[in-house]
Amino acid sequence: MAEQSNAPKPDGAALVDIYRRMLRVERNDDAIRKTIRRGRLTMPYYSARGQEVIPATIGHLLNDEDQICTIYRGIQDMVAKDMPLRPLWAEIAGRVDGTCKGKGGPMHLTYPEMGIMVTTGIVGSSMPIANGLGWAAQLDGSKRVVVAFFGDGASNIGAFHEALNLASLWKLPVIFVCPNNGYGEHTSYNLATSVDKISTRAISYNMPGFTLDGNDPDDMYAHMSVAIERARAGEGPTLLECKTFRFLGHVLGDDDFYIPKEEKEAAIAKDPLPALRARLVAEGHANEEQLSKMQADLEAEIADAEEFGMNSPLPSVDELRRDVFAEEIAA
Amino acid sequence: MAEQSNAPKPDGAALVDIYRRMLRVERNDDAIRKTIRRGRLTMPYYSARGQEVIPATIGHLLNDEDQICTIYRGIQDMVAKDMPLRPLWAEIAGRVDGTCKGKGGPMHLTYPEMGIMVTTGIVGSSMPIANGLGWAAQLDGSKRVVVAFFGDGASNIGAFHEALNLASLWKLPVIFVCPNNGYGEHTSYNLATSVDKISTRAISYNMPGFTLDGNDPDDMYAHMSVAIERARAGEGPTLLECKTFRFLGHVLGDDDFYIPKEEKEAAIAKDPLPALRARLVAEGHANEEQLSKMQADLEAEIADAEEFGMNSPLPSVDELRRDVFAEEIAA
Amino acid sequence: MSGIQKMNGIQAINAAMVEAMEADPKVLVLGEDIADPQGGGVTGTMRGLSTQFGEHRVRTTPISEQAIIGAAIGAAMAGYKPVAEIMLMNFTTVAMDMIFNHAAKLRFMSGGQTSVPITIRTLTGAGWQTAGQHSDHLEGWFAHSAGIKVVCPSNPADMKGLLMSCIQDPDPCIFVENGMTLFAPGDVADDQGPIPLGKANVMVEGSDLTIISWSGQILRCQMALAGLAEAGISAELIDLRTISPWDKEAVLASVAKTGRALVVHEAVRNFGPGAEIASTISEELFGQLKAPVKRLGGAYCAVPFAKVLEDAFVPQPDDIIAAAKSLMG
Amino acid sequence: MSGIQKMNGIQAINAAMVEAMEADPKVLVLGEDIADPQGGGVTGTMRGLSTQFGEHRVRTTPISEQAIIGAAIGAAMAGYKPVAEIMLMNFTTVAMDMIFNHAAKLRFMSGGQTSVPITIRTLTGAGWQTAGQHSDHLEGWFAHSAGIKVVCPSNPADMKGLLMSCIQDPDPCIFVENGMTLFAPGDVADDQGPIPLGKANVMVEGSDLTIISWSGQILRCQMALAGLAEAGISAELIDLRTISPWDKEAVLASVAKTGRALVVHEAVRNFGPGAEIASTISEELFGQLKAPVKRLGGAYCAVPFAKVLEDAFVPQPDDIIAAAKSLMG
Ligand SMILES: Cc1ncc(C[n+]2csc(CCOP(=O)(O)OP(=O)(O)O)c2C)c(N)n1
Ligand SMILES: Cc1ncc(C[n+]2csc(CCOP(=O)(O)OP(=O)(O)O)c2C)c(N)n1
Ligand SMILES: [Mg+2]
Ligand SMILES: [Mg+2]
Repeated sequence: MAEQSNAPKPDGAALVDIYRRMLRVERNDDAIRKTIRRGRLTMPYYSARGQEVIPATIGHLLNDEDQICTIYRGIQDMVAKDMPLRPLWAEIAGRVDGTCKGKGGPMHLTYPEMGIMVTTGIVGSSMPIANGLGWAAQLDGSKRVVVAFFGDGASNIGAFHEALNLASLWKLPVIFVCPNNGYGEHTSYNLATSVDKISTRAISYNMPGFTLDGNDPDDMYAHMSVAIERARAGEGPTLLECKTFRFLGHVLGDDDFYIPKEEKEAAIAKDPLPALRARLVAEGHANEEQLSKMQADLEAEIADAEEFGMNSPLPSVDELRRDVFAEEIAA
Repeated sequence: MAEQSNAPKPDGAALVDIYRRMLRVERNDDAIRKTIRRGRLTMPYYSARGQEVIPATIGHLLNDEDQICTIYRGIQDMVAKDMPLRPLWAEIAGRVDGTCKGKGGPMHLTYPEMGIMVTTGIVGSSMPIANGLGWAAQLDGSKRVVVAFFGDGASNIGAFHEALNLASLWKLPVIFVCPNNGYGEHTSYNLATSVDKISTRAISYNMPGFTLDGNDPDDMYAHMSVAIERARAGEGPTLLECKTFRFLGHVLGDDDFYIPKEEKEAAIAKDPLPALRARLVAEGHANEEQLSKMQADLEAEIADAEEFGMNSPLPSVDELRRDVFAEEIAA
Repeated sequence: MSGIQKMNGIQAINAAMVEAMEADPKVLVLGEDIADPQGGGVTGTMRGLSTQFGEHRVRTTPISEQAIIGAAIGAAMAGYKPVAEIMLMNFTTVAMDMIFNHAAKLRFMSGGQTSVPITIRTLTGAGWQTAGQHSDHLEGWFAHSAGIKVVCPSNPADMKGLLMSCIQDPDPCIFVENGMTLFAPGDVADDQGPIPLGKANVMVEGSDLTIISWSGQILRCQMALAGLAEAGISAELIDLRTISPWDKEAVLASVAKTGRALVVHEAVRNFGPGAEIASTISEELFGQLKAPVKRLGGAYCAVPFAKVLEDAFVPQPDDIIAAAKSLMG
Repeated sequence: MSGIQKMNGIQAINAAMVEAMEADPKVLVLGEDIADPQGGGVTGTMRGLSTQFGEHRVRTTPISEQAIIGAAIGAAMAGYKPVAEIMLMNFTTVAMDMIFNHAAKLRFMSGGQTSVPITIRTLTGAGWQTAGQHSDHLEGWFAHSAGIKVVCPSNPADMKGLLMSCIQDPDPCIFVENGMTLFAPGDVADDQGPIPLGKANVMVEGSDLTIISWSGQILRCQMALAGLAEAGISAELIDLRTISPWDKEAVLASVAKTGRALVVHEAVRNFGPGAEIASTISEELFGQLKAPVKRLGGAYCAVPFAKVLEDAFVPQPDDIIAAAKSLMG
């Protein structure tokens, strides 16, 4: 599709915006990892370093009222969808100013104001819930769309099957986005998945499905634009398999023994972040100075958020009785 | 495949045997329904009247040591696989001589001696368990195969997806047989299933999948023979969607309001039982006298089984403490 | 003044649905066979709804319980009030992740930013010879799950009133229909409105002992009352109605008065919901009880098929009478 | 005489697996990341097994928990003894049908013709800030499920001995590893053999009250004992080890002696497994108790992320001390 001449193409401004979102994701990821390594954050952390093009392009193309359901490895999806960083940092620090008052933490970050509806720690579970949000959009007569993120490993769990079948039957405005990074925890794609391409599985649901280069902003932009249009037009869901790689293994501290060295090196050599930066400069969409300023601004925003988050107060133990139900439980 | 000249074909003796199994299923079904209508049996009953070619052909092709996992609508699968009728009737009557001592009943009939391993009342659940039996066959170095029966409605549940993926990955000797009767309870195929053919879903697992006429013994024989050979040869699973129709609705007493009259009438007009009988005579594989004798013998066997089952003693309440674990629970 | 109608649970539930859907366009219905062309649900409780309110609000689903609850959760988060049917309670097992890890927890995990006001209706109970995979009372599992309310009505009026409350409740509720009670007729006032969740119903007053029960076992307790009266035992019968949160105050007040308590449920006795009630009574009324708190529940086995075994699985009126008598010493 | 090794739970479980697999070629292992090229399981408990016994006996699976338990059930019915890992206990929810409706029931429903000797190993527990979907103690659900044994070891020696018994057991067992206990070292005899299921362990003898606990909470009870001793309270500590079937005799004998009982678990207190034990004690020792039976358990909410909240969710040594003191009156 991306090769077709009529495929939607990002213009210079779009590419710059995508790059900015990538950089916001990457700088934030870097800051989180540093803070964890310094022992100042104690959360489990699933970095998506290397996968930035996918959330950045999606963040660029979605509107504020569009919604996402993402997974434990989902902070990049939020950061690329303009989640404010102060409540994000307060949440991962387990503080009262966190989006979830410190109760959810990194695996359950939620921010409905920007359409960040669910972050799930259960493989596959983003998809059935995204359907419900899509059903609501349909009932509302709204044009908003819902993106369900899930991993390649998650394509083998029952919820995937049930959700894609229902979404297709009901023509729901849901886009199923699978960053295929080749591994589910330590298990490689081929050991877990019986078909060469996850996008092939779309056939089972009479749904359009595409495998694309998730590190290529043009390819991502083209396919995602079409999928969003289709969803907004009431034509139903799309399955997008976006090939990519996670540079830092499954969870922070993971020693990568299960990844062949050459595979990892080859992937890192194609790091999409410097590649897009170089392209922006080469194609004249931005100059070094602008990009350095962009980076400095983002780093300042992140530093401020970190400061804010780490200094937010700890929650009171009374919080155990709040938000279980709408009504507070008596002490 | 059935059209190919080299497709396995049933000879006259095979056709007669398939017919005999169909008749055993149908006569037994008839006797069960009569006994229920007379108020002598109180079980819920899911007749498979009209679907007989599928179990009969499979029963003909499987060996005694081959295994099946079937569903609530599964008595035909057992009867066609040479299950003795006395313990079957004692079970549906809830008596001590029942295969399950009256504890399982019609939805959980089990008879490992003839490879009838699991009858499940949970949609989709025959498939993951069949995989385990197939794994055991593989580990044993045995050539036995396992058939997992499930309905068209069941093709939309998560267990289907997980089971077919695993079976393909592990090259398990399992044949997934879906009698597609067009309905799951009162819901028609199109309302529940997003793809035209269930067999298309085999593509998702890189597995051979075929849609065939489940009322045609030649088509059934050809595809099932190949699937069995493939499984025995260690080449892995096959998905067979066998188009058919249930003449008597979902459960006995079902008034069929959800089935268009013409659809039902057209299906009944193509009743596979008299059709095969006529063919046997026309092609000279059996004459009327032989077929009448066959029927009389089967009816005698069924009458004996009914008599035996209905007169078997009721179980003692001590049975509640037995078979929970290997060791009896103390009173 | 409003009249009273005799109706069964199916009709009462249907009436609750019609009122709820008329009052609030955000109320949705989904489940297998749920729309009218498919029969309005396996017992017909939803009959007429898709015809009256349209198939966009009343949707028949595939046999995909995870997708059903997932769709309900998502719609609820976006402001709807979905009533999802899981045909039988044993099938909640295939949707348990959606119910337990998501519906029940999302409000808490999001720090109150999102909520999941869904009602899960489901049917269960021994007595139909549907055996091991179609009969279990699993309310104890859900009561042990923080964030979901568990409602087990015993009669048509309560079914109507409690279902209305579940639908209006801002949090997830599981509404358990017992097959025996669903078909038993009862009086329902024309203006029967919502019955508050978490409040028990003292059905019969008495002075010698308190029987605490719910759902289908209420019918058997009622049968036992006659036998107890004959034996000169005055039993107070409490229908708990809501299992979680349960009405501790009402139960403790009653047992404080009678000094004796018997908890009766169909769920398996071992590690069953009755243990919470019994141990709370024993703890809170320590030193005030005239006899140990007793519990009756289902046998520790799968629900058996044979009628004679199925009957033995469930506490029967005679078992209730015998247990009550044993408490009288 | 055999020696004693210091090892943690991971090593003890690994030792049990090696012995079981060497002794019986029918023992199989399956689960996510379970073979050596994937790391021998998420905590490395299965490390070395696929190398020693081959990948046909030790199979890494897709992320498909229904398929995992289904494969284990089928293989077990055909004579194997599979040990299936469900990485975390919250993920049992996606396999609940296979576990509850099938593994636990097939022997009964088949009238004893088939059996399902599988062991489901799973990991859980608060303390790692993995929050609402990765920390729940759900042993109460399984104890309420007829036909499956529930084992919750607290220390490396027990992990080895109890796991060996689970594998040898002719029926399905769920073996719950608590994250805290898994990494805590302990003494394991070189010849540590199977420890019988259903037998509790009186860890510390005492005369004033009996504390009944299991799994990770044993560690916190042990910490509390010092404080209690200081306060002049002599507590008997019972590690229940097996939750279902539980060792009623040992518990009742102890409480008959001390006259006071405190049940402590990490699972949510409401409708939790402690209620069965507490209500049984109250019923069976009615009139013999010096104080009401008390229960401590997890708060009624999802496990929270923030460390301060996570700590408050779980009963802490101070809570145990306070509860024990309150029983002394
Ligand atoms: C139902 C369930 N099973 C297992 C896990 C444990 N787990 C967490 S992440 C993960 C791997 C998922 O891989 P993939 O879907 O490819 O996503 P990625 O982590 O690569 O982004 C597993 C097995 C889980 N969270 N939920
Ligand atoms: C998980 C689950 N959901 C729902 C049901 C209720 N139910 C029993 S049979 C059935 C229809 C199944 O249809 P299909 O798979 O086409 O098989 P058929 O009955 O037509 O043979 C349903 C929904 C069930 N038994 N299990
Ligand atoms: Mg992956
Ligand atoms: Mg069907």
